[in-house]
Amino acid sequence: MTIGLAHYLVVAAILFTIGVFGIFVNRKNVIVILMSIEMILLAVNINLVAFSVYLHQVTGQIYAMFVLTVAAAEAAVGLAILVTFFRNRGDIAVDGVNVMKG
Amino acid sequence: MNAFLLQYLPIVVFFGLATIIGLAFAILPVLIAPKSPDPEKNSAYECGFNAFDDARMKFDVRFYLVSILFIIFDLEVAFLFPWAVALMKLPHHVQVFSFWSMMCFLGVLTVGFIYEWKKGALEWE
Amino acid sequence: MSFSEALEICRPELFLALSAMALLVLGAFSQPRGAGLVSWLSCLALLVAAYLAAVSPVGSAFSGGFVSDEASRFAKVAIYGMSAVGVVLGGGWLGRLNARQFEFPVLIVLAALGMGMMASAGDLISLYVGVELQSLALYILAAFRRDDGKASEAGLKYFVLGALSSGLLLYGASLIYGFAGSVRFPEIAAAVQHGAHAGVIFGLVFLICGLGFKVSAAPFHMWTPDVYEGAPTPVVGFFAAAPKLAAMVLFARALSDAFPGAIEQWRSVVIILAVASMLLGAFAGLVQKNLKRLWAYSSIANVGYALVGMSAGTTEGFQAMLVFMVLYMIDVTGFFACLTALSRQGRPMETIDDMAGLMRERPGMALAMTAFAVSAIGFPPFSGFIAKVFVFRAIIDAGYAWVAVVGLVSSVVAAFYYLRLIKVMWFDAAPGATDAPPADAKAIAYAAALFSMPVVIFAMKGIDPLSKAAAAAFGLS
Amino acid sequence: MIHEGLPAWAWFGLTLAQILIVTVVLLLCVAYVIYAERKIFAGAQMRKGPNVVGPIGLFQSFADLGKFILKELVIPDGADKFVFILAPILSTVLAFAAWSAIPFAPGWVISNINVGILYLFAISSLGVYGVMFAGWASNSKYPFLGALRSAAQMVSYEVSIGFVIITVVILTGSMKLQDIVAHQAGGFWHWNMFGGGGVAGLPLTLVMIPMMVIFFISALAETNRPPFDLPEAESELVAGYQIEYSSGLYLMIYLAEMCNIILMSALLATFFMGGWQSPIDLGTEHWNPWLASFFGLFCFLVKTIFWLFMFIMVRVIVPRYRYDQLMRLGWKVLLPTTGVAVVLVSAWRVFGPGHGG
Amino acid sequence: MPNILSLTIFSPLIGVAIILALRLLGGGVSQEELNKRARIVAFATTLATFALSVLLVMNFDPHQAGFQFKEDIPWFGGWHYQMGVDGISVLFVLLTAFLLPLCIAASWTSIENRVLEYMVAFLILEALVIGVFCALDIIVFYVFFEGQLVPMFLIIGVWGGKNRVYAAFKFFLYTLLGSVLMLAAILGMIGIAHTTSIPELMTYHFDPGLQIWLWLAFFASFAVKMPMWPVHTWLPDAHVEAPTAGSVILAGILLKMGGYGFLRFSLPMFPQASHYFTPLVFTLSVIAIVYTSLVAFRQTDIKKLIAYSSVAHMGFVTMGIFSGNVQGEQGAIFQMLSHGVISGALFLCVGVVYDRMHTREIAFYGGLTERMPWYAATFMLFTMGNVGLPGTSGFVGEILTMTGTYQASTWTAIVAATGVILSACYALTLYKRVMFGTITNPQLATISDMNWREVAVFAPLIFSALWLGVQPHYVFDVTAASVSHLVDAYKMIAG
Repeated sequence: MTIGLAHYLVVAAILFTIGVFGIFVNRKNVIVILMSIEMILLAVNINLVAFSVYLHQVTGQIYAMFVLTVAAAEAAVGLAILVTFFRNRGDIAVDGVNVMKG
Repeated sequence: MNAFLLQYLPIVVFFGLATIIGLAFAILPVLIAPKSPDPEKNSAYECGFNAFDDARMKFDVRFYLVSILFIIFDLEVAFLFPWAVALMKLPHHVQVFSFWSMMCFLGVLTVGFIYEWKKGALEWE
Repeated sequence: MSFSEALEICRPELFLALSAMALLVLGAFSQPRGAGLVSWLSCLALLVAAYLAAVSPVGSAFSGGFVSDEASRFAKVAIYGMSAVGVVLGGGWLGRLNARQFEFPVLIVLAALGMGMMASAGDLISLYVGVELQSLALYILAAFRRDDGKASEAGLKYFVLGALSSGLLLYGASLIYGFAGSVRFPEIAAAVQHGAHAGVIFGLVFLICGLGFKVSAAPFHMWTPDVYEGAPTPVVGFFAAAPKLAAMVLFARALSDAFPGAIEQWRSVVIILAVASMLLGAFAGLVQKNLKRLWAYSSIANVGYALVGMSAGTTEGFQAMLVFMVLYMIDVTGFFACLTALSRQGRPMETIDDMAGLMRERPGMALAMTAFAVSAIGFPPFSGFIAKVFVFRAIIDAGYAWVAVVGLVSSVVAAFYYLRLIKVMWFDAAPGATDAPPADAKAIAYAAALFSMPVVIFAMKGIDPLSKAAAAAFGLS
Repeated sequence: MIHEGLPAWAWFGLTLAQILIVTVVLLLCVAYVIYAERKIFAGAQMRKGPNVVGPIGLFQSFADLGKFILKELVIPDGADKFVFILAPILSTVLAFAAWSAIPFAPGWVISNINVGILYLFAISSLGVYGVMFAGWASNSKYPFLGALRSAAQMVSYEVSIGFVIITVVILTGSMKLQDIVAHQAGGFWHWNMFGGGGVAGLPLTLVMIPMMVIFFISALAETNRPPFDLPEAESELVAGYQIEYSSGLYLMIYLAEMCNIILMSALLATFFMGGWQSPIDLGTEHWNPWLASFFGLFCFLVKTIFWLFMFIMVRVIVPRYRYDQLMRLGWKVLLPTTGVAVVLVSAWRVFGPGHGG
Repeated sequence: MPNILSLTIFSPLIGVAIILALRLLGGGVSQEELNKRARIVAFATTLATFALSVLLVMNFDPHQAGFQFKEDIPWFGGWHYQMGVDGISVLFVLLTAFLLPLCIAASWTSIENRVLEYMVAFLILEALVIGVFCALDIIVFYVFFEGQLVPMFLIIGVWGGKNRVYAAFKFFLYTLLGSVLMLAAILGMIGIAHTTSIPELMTYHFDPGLQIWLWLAFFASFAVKMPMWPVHTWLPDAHVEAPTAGSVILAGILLKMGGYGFLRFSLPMFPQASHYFTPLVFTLSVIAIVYTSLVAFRQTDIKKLIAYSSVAHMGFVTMGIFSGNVQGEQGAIFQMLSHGVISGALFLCVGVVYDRMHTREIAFYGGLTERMPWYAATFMLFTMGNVGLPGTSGFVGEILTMTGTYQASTWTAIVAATGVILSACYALTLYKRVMFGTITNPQLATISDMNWREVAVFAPLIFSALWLGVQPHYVFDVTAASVSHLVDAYKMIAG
């Protein structure tokens, strides 16, 4: 079996789907949502790197570097907001995030 | 499988072997060591007191801060790797350009660092 | 293109980036007293950047990653100007709370920088970087009041859904890159010229979904009401204005520069978004009691109108979108300036019922809010009317009259809730005395109200040709 | 050591054999490093140290091994059993697997991947998980606090290590460890600790020796070694994240820690002291390949042992840090210093002599 | 006078500016004093506007069919601030300017709270309404047409009766829904014809298939405004709740904008569609005439009764307009003018007793002739005008529209004629029950007759009702050229 572009794309698509589902289905913990977001970004990175190799271009890998960096910043901001949320609420259950509804 | 991936196969094998060793150390005592559990032995160590409160308690927010800082800086380091590898392989004028580009990047990082420092994020009292 | 020319082209952004960093350091060294100074300097920096953007040369830098053209200049001047207003509004508000922090203006400057990047994005990488730079700053702004549970919840929600939308956008971008073989818009355009690969279309749909989140178009709107309600009012005023324009310009640029060949495909998607947003904004707004929430739905509807302009897929349509967003931006900022200014015995007035009898007590504020409400209905001769006329004219010319009819009917439905606000302000009796509105918010509200009614009639003479030139810069015939 | 053209089973057998050799030797090394540590410790304190099992206590570690395995495996009631068992296994696996990228001698490396440094960096970052899992799974306060401290400390120093490694990569222009070693050929003045550029590069010594020291210090912190052994500071946290462990699981934690120490020593030797290169150019390339390889291995071992000795001596000599001092050192001293070093080294390489400019 | 039109349109805004200046600068002045000054300023402004409009009509050349006093300033987006009047619109300008001072005068004492805002709203309304009749750019027309909703909404909502909020919302939303459809059609027309100029659009030939849709969209707006059955239901509510002067404006002027719209847009721009839809309009008109007359008969509220009668009279107007001949058009225009005077006057009459008794129940009154002879006489005159008694202006309009309709559709005219009889029935019954008999209600014992201010308000109305009744040719002279031009063009295309 040779591993080709399609396999990478499928893996990425699966990771992406898991990530999206993780955000919407998860009812317990906001941290899980943060992890799901990371998962989505990783799926994208797999895509980018796979394409980059497949196309014999370096652009995709550069893009992946950008994504990595931004993902770190995003995770940092997300954690910071989560911490303030926790300090106000004392809980990070997803069900608790619904003071405002409408 | 191509040669590029083949390079990594030994690592996988190594991982497998290491896992076997680890499992062996975990399973051996179960097989050959004596077993006489009692409640005192199985309770969590708490300096002679009975355990009270949940052990997985709230902890200082500074640990979060450290982890956030780590995420940022570690990623910046990751950014430096490809640059460091490529730097000396470039023609000189590109080298100069790439040097200054990275200095700009580090400059931004430094600004952030100064900010953190002044805000006291690095203090641990 | 030499490097110095490239720097020339991105001069406004360069300036903003350097000022943001300088201000951050300045603030860090002068805290806690220097917050006011940083605030004013940020404002100044944004205005200078707006000027620099206005005079910046046309061209593309960094192998097409950064584009400066009439469209980006037009958008940037508006974005930086509105961001400066945001700094003033938010700065005054924090000052009144005795919670002045120098990070606030710096974050707005950073967000503005991200928006500038978005407006100038020439490839998928700078698109993403711009979007994220803007979003990250906005997430923090939403949760800026750390001790306020609602604000941090708003920040969290905004973050989660914003990050999800970035993920969608990025996934789409990766597919487009892979199947079109490039990240640069013109090269993508060349690749999809004669029919696009299914993968590209798939990616495009994801990209549109992601951008739909960013502009809060239905059905990707769910973060908007909560964030608007929870986040601090002046911050919402900022949220609702400049970032939307930036996202719209980015949207337009991505669609027109990279996918002119796939216009049939994206037009139908955008029309669906537009119609859904208009209807949802109109109907869901009917049951709202909180004004911030109400205006969130209103903003969803208004984004729908702007998308209508874009879905026309013509230069006129893009011009309509630009005009609409600019006029809407001023209105919505003015409205939130009013909300910022108003409080009753120290408690902010946020529900419709709070506004009861405002005409008696604060006729100036009430008149301004009436102007914004009337303008939001799309009522002549207020700016909202002019904006809508542009949009609907474009879509009718493009042959989609039914979209215009849907839009107009939904604006009648929406008129109901705007009227309710007017009714409460004008007809009902006041429950108690309101506090004197602060000068900065009041000035902004009045200025916006004056713009919305008489000034716009004359200002359009300038905005019209400028926006026309801007729209012509998009890669459409 | 990819052997093109071999049939798959032969290749696999060869690889497995290599790995087994490395593993066994490593385990032996661990045994004797422990022994050496105890001996040196004892010597510094004017004691004899282990001297009962075997001649001058040479088999002490094996006796310990047997004892560990024969002890009862206690898993606390409240613990998350799966994670509790997983944690030490994870640590052990990582500690071993890291060795697959280390060049022992010319051509002697299990997997000569071109991102070797990145691989090592990744593996050592993952080490935090073992500690965190252990602390969290125990469901006890001391382990929990210990794990937190340990994690925070490890990540703090990870950043400086990263910067130091960047300086090395800038000097050698490769992330392949074999290349890094090869780059330092031609005598000790070519070693990275002396600037890595022969005589012309000597001014960089002023930067690179501090870098080496910083790497060493960070390595101490990374491996939770004294004077940075706060996670297991017995006066505060009894034994940190390992309190609840016993028997084989504890053995593994210990093993992993020791493996990591040896790994760090090996890395120090590789990065800064030319790895298997001899200090003076003896023209080994003209020797019999096997002889040259064994000579390289010898050089490598000597350098590694030197660093191991340093590890042990630091434990003997330096008193323990306070936690806030530790964090301050990491973030406020080492991080800026290494950052500046990156700038200096890259500036030297771009503008310095021998590279135009 | 080159800019007399703009001057006329914007002169009320000068009054607005003065009032606002008074408010902002009058620091130490009492509220009472401010109110008084606002009234005076508003009155003076409206009088000045009236003077300007008289000047306008006197300078108008009745022999020209085209637009006169044209002004044209380019705006943006290819739009122009383009103004001009022809024979059809010039008299509406006069009517508006004529009624406004009377409205201000009529609300001199009846409006006591928020006088400044009230006056400002009226002045803005006046400017916008005059603008509607003068606009020659379709977008500008829409701006003015739509713009008057807000001041009217506020007039009803702030100074209205008990159910004012409901009525105001109903008024606003009905009208808005109609006009947004018109906006869609306008934008479509601009897209096709590439011009926003009304004169140019009038000469543009739209595709007949498209005309149907455009016509329907315009019809949606104008029919609501008119109001035609069955979308008239907002009108009685709005009238009942509006303050007296608001009702006067509503009945006297705002309703006329629908008719004006038909004359200006539907007929000349979509002749085929107009022709095609004539049966529909006729049907709706006669239903309006007969049905609403019957409904009016059952009303217990004086104002509501008059409101329904307005709907009925507007039925004559639509009928006349779509008859497509000179008599019909002339009659429709005349009917609108006369209805403006007469219904305005009737609402003012209701206002007179309402100011005194604060009720409009028919049953409450009775025998007012005893206490208020002058009032009874005035009311009588306008009731007769409403019925269409020869000699009053109402007669001329009704007879002409019916003559015109007769030529187009005999049956329609015959059925409509029954409406005249029905209107006599309800109007005279109303008069009988309010005025005749003896005073049974003790509260009426102290009611006083009209004071000099009220007399002064009614005098010009009485004069114009009678003068139009006996000298209608003054009106026809002005409108003739434009109307015949319109009819010729219509007949040529629609056949």
